[in-house]
Amino acid sequence: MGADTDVGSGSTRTGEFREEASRPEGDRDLPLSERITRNPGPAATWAAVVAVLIAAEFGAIVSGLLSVPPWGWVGGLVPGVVEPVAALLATVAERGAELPTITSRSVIDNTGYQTPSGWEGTTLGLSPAVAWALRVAVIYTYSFTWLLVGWWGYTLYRRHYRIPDWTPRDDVVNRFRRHSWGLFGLTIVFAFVVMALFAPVLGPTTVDQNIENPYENRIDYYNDETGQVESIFVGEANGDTQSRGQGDNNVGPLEYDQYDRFHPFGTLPDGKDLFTFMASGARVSLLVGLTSLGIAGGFAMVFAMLTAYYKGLVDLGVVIAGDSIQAMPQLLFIILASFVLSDTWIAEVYNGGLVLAILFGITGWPALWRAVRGPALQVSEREWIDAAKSYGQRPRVTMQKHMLPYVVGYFLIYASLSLGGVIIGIAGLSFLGLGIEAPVPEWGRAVSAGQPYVATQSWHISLIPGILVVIIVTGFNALGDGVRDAIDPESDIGDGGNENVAAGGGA
Amino acid sequence: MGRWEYFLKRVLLMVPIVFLGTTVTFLILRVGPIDPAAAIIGPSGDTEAYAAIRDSLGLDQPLWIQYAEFMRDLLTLQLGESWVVVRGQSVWELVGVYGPRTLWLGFWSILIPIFVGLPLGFYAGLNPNTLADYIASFGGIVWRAMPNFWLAVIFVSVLTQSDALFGFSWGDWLVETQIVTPPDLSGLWEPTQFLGALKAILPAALVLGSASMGNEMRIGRTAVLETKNANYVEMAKAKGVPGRLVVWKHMFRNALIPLVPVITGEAFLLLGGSVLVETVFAINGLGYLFFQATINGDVPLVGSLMFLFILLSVGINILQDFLYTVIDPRVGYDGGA
Amino acid sequence: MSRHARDDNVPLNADATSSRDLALEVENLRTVFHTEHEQIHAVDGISFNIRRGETVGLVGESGSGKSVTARSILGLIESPGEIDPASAIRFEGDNITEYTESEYESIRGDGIAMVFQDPLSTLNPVYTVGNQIKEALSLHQDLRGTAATERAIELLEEVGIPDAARRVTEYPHQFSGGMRQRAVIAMALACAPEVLICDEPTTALDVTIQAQIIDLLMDIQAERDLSILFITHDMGVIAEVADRVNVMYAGEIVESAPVEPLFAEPKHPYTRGLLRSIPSTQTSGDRLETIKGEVPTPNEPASSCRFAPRCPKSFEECSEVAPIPTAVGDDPDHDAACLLYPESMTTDEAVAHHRPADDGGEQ
Amino acid sequence: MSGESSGGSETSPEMRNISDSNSTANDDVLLSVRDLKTHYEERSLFGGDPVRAVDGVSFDVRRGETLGLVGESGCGKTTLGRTLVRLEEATDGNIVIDGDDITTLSGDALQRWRRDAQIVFQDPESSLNDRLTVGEIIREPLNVHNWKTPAERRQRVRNLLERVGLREEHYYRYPHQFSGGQRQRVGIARALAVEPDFVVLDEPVSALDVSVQAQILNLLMDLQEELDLTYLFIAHDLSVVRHICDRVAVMYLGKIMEFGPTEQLFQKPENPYTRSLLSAVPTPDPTVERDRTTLRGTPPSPRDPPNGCVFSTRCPAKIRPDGFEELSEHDWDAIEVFREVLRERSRTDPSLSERARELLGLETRLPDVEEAAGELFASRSFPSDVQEPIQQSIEAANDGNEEHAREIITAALGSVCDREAPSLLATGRTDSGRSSRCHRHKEEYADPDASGSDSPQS
Repeated sequence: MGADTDVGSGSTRTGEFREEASRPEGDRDLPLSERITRNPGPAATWAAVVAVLIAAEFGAIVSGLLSVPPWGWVGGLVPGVVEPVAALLATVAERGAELPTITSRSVIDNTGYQTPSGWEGTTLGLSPAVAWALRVAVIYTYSFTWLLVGWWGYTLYRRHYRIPDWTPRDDVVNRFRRHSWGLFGLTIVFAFVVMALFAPVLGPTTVDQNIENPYENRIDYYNDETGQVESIFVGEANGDTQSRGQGDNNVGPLEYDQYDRFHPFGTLPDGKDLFTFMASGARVSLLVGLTSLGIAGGFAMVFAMLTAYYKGLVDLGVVIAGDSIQAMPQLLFIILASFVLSDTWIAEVYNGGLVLAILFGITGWPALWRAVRGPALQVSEREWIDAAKSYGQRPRVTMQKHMLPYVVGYFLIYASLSLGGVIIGIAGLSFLGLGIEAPVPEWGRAVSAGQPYVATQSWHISLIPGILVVIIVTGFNALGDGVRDAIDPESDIGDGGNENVAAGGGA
Repeated sequence: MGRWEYFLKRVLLMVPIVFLGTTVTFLILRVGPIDPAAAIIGPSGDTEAYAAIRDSLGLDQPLWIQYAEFMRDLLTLQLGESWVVVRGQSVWELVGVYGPRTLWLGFWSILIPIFVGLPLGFYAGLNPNTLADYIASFGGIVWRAMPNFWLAVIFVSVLTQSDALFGFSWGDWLVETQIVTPPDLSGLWEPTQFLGALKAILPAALVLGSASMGNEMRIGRTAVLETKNANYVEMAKAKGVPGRLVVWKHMFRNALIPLVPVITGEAFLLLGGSVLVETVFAINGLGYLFFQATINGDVPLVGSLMFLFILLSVGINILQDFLYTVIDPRVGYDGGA
Repeated sequence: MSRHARDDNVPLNADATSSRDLALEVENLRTVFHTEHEQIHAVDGISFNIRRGETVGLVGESGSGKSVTARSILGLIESPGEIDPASAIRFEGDNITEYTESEYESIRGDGIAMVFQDPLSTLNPVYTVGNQIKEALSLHQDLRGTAATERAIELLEEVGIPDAARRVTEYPHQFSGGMRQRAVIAMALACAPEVLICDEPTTALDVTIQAQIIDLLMDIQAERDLSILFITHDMGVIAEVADRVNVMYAGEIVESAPVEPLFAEPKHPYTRGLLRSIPSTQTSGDRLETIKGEVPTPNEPASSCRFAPRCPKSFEECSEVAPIPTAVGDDPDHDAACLLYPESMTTDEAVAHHRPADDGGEQ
Repeated sequence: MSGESSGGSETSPEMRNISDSNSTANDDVLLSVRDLKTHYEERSLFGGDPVRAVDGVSFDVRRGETLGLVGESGCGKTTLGRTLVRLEEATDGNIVIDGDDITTLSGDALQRWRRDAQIVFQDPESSLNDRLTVGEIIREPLNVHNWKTPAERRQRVRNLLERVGLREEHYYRYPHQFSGGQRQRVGIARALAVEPDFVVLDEPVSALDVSVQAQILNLLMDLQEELDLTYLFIAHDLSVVRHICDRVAVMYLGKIMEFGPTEQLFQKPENPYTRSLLSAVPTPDPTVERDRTTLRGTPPSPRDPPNGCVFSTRCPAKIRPDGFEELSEHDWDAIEVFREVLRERSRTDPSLSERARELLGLETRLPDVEEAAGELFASRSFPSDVQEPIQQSIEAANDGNEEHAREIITAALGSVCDREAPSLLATGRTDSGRSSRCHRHKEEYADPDASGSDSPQS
């Protein structure tokens, strides 16, 4: 420690006196497009790779982007004007979904049945387990390729197109790259996001077929007794594949059921496929989590800037508002509010997801705000803020340019922690039967459904969702730790109750 | 500004918080689409009785009068009666029945993390980047990442069938207790009764305190790491204070300061978490009562309970400021000589 | 590396001071900090000593390694820092670099005490000043309870704190800056040390308070026959307090001399530049002489003169040969590490004098 | 403030004290500060005393000069500088430039002042946003004030970089890549970007090493000459001030104690505070025989400045009331220290344990003042007119009434210095432009000992 007082600063000046990079002087001051035109090679290669990646998933990307907004609902808002457009976009989305992609279910099909001569209906006659695993592998390979291509693009930019040869962010990025715990977190979180994004094609079957409308869909299976391929309602099949602990009443992880359906995670007590349920549940959790984080984070950051810049009464006002909200136990408040709002139109959007997101958002901002308030206040005390004031910079620009970039890093740390908290919170509510309405999958409901069977052979129903939550929340924590160490290697900022943002209201 | 002036100021700040929080509760209950009269009547839909109830409850009065009465009643601690859950029972009586169980649960779920999480965190902070540190830190994170309700489910199942699973019966161990039942809080002064009540609550308290334990460990670790590099620690060494005394006297006391808000903050989170844990362990406590009141539309019970929770949270805040004022002599000091 | 072990000019041979008169002797001290990218030779082979009752100054700019020297003497260097095992710090006849932690504890405070730069952060905020003085008393003087309190009050009075009986019950934040430093000094005196290391004790203070603290330290030294190692960056302060001065630059002592010849006839170009860049020594309004460039970080072993890139008198060999301390000037104690000396020689001879004897060749 | 000087600013009543001494140079006046006060109100429910950081300051800044502002930490010099560039709001008084009062400017007029006046900060680590390149940092003021075209701005930044001793290609470097001295150069370039007339230099070199400090001082002097700048140079280092400033104001506890041309002030300080301050500065010359006036104690809190002269609690030349001339210096010192003890005690906030013990009746709040008094007065015997009030005061303090104890002593042993705040009086030769705030300058209190700088009291 003694060293810092006397030796310190020299070693932290990474690029001092470094000779100019070999880039020609003439490139300076040109806009990025010009810089690329002058040296198109690296950018062109990268763009080509990106184009291939996009082409491989073109249909899914189009339909994915366009199907996020609920068009029916949007169209209903302003009939006449918006409606035709919305309808058109919805159609485009549907058409897009039909375009073949390397990850679509039809490309590697895992549904089929086993006849004495082998597998029928699956791609290349592979067993459903192998076909499914292959599809999952393709999906994850594809996704992680994107990640690598993104990183590659960044390094290309850094090497060939960026004017400064060193920026403070480089240090942050480099520190994060060396932070194996943080990288572990990033991997987990990314895998979770991929699970949510590709939920419809990841499962061995679909939510529509297996969970929501089992009596409108039929499957073919090979009847050993009759030696015939027969067809049955999925709902009826499910009735025979329940997992209820005793006797034969169980389809465990990595098992086939009697209709030759493969269940990577086993089945639920009502015979539905747990993996499909989980993948779709991941999508719901992530969507609600991100929306609520967007709301809470927006409030938190705006308030953090305002309170740090103006201090005094503004700060006092936000303190009182925040404390008032926090004075009501978050989970209890959400239970109350979501019950009160349960019969209103807003509860219909995303099967109650929007209500949950809003509630977690408005009850979550005080904790996030408190977490970033310290760093915001700290940066507001820096002399460059005074400097900006002294030459008449507008407050909004000062906050945006001189304060926000510093606080964003800290925000990411706590955002990562609190996203884990929200995921737990949502699951807790659905465990109680509140929040996301059945039959839309939500992880907490699986835990609840499996509760009676934990100590039986059907242990998987409760255990697997729980373990997934633990892994994902740990991943978010690790990511937060990595970001923290990357942006602020010197001081551990674990002060105050900031870590409580991760608590998810105590669920 | 002196320390006690600072403290008083903090206490005064709590007044608008109670007021605002209660107002929000009122708005949700009375302005929202919930209809208490319908909840009382039930699904039968007798319109005459419905109108009578609305009248008798004052629901037809202007909103601001309802608001004034609502606030007046709560602030004078007239918490009223339950309408639906236990019709006619006064809220105070209900709190008297359900409250102690939650308190008992909360007490242990605060205490256990303090005595497990803190020492682990301090130990990890003193021996950073060792295997023990990694294990403790990783364990803390994973432990904290477990959802309470899930952990509770696992605990219940494992303990109820501990005999079959491990050949050891938790229920019969030491004192005979049930696992999924409210603890018997009568006669706590008798050792066996106390032990029984403690054992009955222990799994639930462990679950409810899981997040706190992880938090306290992590923050305890960083706090120790921070004080380790403080100049006064170097000074203490320079004047020849032996290593162990430096740790106990100069590091731990300072490391405790940032932990105060963590611990009090968690005490409050337990209230929210108690709903789930009480539900799984069938401990009929306040969280469970609140949940029942909510899904049954028992407006006065919900309102009064929420008001009590707000008071409790404000009380915890005041306790936190009090602890701060006691533990940190610099509080409220403005630096002028 | 070890050629700096200066057997030919261990200071003061000429003065015939026997080592019994030395309170502290530092020989060839090297302290290295290992960082992720590099090794920082914060202190790189310095030697000096302190006689009984004497004040020796260690002066240098930030990054010169003077604070690390102080911490090395007290054994407060922790990982990633490390003292080279070939270094020797002799106190009361023992080489204390070989001490175990518990042996060190017995001389810290008791034999060698230290006053730090920032008095606010060196006092533990949650204990009263009295408590912290009493801690030192109970450790080294075995005083406890009322006796310790009374002694603490006496000590506070001794360092010029009025109303000491009340002050012992107060917390550090209730003291003003100057009072805090007085309290730290009282704490250092609590165990009656023989050597007091003052690491920039007045830097954080205003001039009028600085004057009070310097007066106090000088009074205490006279009363107790203390040996003081006084570390500062302020040439004015050093001129006032020190008997002998060592000038540090980038981990090395570039010049050492009794205070008067040093200020009257600085020999090393760095010392000269430093003295001339201080405003008050000139009449106002003129341009100041400056030393171009910045203090380097000593991140590799010295294979040349570290000051050469900034030196107005540097010549080719300066970047090839690391100079060794050489007697300069009239005073026998006056050494400088510079290829310009000894003055009696021609440049080539001088370079040869500094060139390592064993491998004599060019790099 | 476009360059033409309006010249004749009327002499307002507040200007009385100082305008005489400055009247000769009225045409050159760039900026007049009159009775300026900047107090920080504490955000407290119970009011509480405001910090009187700047408490009634008047002076003129002449065009093209370097005006030094020296004092110890907490004397309000930085607040004063910040008030001039409107980083703090003045509580009272005005700052007049070309007939405009800066303290009340708003809108476009304020924006113009924000261009004409710039500030260079002390800490080069903290004054540059380290997420922006040096080019962006220097360019920002140009953007704010819409200076010419973007291309011209870029060129200007390049020129500025060269001008302050950096290189053009540093445009795309980040502050992290620079040393303290280089960063300070960037800070100076930023301040000069919009061609200001007036620059507040807030301790611009105190965070730097001596050898680097000299480089920056030289740069500042060159720039001033070249660009015809007016500097307000704030520093605690007297030698730096002597080196660079034309005139100097010495501040103590929110007030200007002495004002005058640098050389005269340094060679022959008039005010006891200036004298003590100068004598406390160590000179890098071991042969100088020191005859130092070491000041006792620390400056009082700016929340609660003394009633009379702000320096009265530490003044070595404090006037004694009539009839006490015989008391020895040491005796008198002991009394002053005792008053300091009472003052400190009356401001003490009892700790929790003290309060608990007091409630339980175990112990009084503070140890008996007698012990402190005993220590102070042990070897002294006072005449009864001194002894009596001291004894009464000790008794009052023992009863827990420190305020009363202080009153007793002040009534009996206080002088004009304790009762009456001196005003800034012209001193020295008539046209020297010097002034000092001390009762000693009045004929009736003239101190025979303190006539010259070279013989401060023994």
